[in-house]
Amino acid sequence: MILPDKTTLIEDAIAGIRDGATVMLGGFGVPGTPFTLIRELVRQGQRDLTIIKNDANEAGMGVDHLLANGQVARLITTHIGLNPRAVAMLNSGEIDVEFCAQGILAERVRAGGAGLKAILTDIAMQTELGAGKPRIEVNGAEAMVETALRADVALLHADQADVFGNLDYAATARNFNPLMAMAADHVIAEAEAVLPLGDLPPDEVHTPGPFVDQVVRLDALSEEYGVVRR
Amino acid sequence: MILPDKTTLIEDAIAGIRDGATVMLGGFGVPGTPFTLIRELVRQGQRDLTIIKNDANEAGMGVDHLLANGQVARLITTHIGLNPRAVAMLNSGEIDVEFCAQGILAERVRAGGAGLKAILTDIAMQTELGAGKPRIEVNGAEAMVETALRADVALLHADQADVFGNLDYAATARNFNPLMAMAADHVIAEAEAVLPLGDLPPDEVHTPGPFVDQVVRLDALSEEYGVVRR
Amino acid sequence: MISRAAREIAPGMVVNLGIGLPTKVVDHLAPDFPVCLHTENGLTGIGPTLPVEDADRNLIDAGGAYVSTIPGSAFFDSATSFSLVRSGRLDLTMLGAFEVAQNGDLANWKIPGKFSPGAGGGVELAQKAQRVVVLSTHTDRSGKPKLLADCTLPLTAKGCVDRIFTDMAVVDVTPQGFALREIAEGVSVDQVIAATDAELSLPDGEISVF
Amino acid sequence: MISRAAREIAPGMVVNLGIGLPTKVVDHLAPDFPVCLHTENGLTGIGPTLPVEDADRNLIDAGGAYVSTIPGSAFFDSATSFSLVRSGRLDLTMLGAFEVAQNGDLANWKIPGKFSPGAGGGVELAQKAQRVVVLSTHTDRSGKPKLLADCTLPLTAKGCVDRIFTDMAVVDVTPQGFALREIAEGVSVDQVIAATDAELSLPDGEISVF
Repeated sequence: MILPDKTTLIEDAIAGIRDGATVMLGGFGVPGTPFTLIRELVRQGQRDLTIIKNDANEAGMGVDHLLANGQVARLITTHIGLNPRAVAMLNSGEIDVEFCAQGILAERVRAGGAGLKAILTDIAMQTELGAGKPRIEVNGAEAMVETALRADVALLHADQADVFGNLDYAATARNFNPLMAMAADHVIAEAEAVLPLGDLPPDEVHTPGPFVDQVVRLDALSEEYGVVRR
Repeated sequence: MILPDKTTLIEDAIAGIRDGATVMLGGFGVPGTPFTLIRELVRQGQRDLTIIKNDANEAGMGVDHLLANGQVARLITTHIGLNPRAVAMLNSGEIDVEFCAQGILAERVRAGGAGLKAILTDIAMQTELGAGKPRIEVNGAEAMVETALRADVALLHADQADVFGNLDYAATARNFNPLMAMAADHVIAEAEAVLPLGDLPPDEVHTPGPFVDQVVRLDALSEEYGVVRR
Repeated sequence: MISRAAREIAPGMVVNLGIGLPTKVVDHLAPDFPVCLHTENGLTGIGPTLPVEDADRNLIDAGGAYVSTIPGSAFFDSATSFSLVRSGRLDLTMLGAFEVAQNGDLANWKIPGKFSPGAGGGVELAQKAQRVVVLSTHTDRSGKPKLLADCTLPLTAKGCVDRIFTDMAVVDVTPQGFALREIAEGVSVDQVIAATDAELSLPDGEISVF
Repeated sequence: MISRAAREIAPGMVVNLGIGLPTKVVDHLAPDFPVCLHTENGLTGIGPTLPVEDADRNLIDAGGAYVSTIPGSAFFDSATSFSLVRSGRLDLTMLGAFEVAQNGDLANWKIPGKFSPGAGGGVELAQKAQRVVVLSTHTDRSGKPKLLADCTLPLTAKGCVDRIFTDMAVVDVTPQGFALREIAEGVSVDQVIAATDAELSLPDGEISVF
């Protein structure tokens, strides 16, 4: 048995995304954000997207391009405070924003990836983030239903991939990437290095290849990937 | 800042377990089973234990010693078919056995480790494994509540540990170990090698040290760890 | 039967082969065939089974066989392993059976009073793999049919089976019940009908032989 | 105030320092002090903050500062990170505040109509850390007290705060409400009482100064 090669041209990979799609984007701030895949999504211009991402990046970076280009209808996120455009579009009603507690967003995505329907938690139950969500009793205490999230497509950034789609992330660039890798019908990973089969040790793989549909090799890294000078 | 040393003598580590405790045991078959910690638990003889483990090992190995020594009151597991003593004790009523679908046992343990109250799933809903479990509607479809599992103590087997308790598992010896590492109030890991701080690369750690309370160095491996000749 | 079942695997699939007969299918795949085999104890990219003297004590499949890796293999924990199954990434699973009903119900884990070891990973494989095929003898050791109008044993999953490979025939589960697709060399259609305890629709024209 | 708060960290603790004032506490810990710092974007064992020219572009804390590792650090995903928080492995978190109520309610993420960026990881830190301490100025920029009988802003978590370190005092949240424990050098008890918009119980005998 051999494992198939999933390397793809970026244009072809992103062309599979349709208007109205739900798209998960890896990343927490800069690390782990698939800036190159996002740039191609901006170039192709798919509209009416629901974006699921921890944050909205900063001005001129990542999600900000999608917002500026009017491609986003809805954002499911934990914090958008570093992106003035996102805050302004929320306030003006141009985009619909659903806020989650950060670890609950991670668990909802993971639940989607694990084929679960929902999780039951006590997080945020007594705050406005929990308003209106169904409650049931578990072992004598009240718990709140947080539904699983899935997406049509997940866009990920890996440090290293092999051609089958096994992925390794660097340092804090891991964050939401391995969770989203499990939670979308179609998973596209950009990677700084694409290695032959056998070059990633099986014990060190962060995302197993079967979760990944397409691997895009990054020939160069744009400025967006660099250290931010504030 | 430096990280504290958690290496402990096996006698002291296991002495913290009380009669009536709920104890999670890593392992799927031989790989990942903490045979040495189990032997010490047999020697100390704590009774009336609830054991949570994927399987009951085979005759003369691991869980079988606890069963033979009359220490187990209850077993939460997925499959005990390779241990005739476990099957006999189930049939005679000497132990109480709760069966889970394997991936649901994994998720229930993980949910405990993730501080969730329960998960909602459609697995086994239409079989006797799902009989009597509460149902609720999620997004228009029925789902079943599977409650989170936690333990007083988890006993794990790692290939490598550092003195702070960062753990790495070998090959298929990973299985339930990283899940149980999160799901117990007190976590004891035996390790084939205990390394100085800094010798496990941070990107390759399977279980982060803060989940682990005590690390026991294995000076030698008993026959139980070896290849089984059937 | 095993070699016929092996042809069910299409290039590029992710496949889980259950304990027993299904495991033997791997011996009928060409060395350069592109397929990713999964085992629920935490490995994708299973390589050949190894004899005891070459075995790695930490590297087994869910049936306890000592297996190997291939270039591109990955290890992961049990939660990730079943996430792969439940989220629909498993294209195909091949399972053993005690009974299969004409509506696709599968019973393969419990014979009350006789054999109750627990279901292991079978429930999730049966319920969530994109395609579920059964490999089994057509009848049990006492000659009793395993393909039935209704299962009598506790179910593993309802309506999950797509196709059945037996020593006598290839049978599909259709909305209209069992449909005979192929028969084994040397077996007659009448023999298959006699060994099946449910309606069995026959193909138009000549039936293929495997 | 920062150096006083640093003394709240006991040897061997796992600690999360929130964005803002709490992050500065790290500068008051001795290089050989045994403590594991956690950041919710996926790192335990945070080392010193690095200047931009030495930074690793992939290595930040939850506030976006470029940090470093120490021997024994580990990286993990966001689900594992909050599993650590929610399952009770975080001994202590230090958070900023807009308002703290005498029953321990905390508001630190939203000022309706003015500032609504989302709560990030704050809800889970406040609700699940074993001990929650607040680092904050005693009053806001306009001189309005932040320690109140009841919060007026949307809550981060109810009844979560154990202790408050301000530029004026150390105040505990007790079942009987706010209790003054220490005052800053040069500050009088009357000044603390005047800057607090709730009952404040005073210690018997002389009050410690920090």
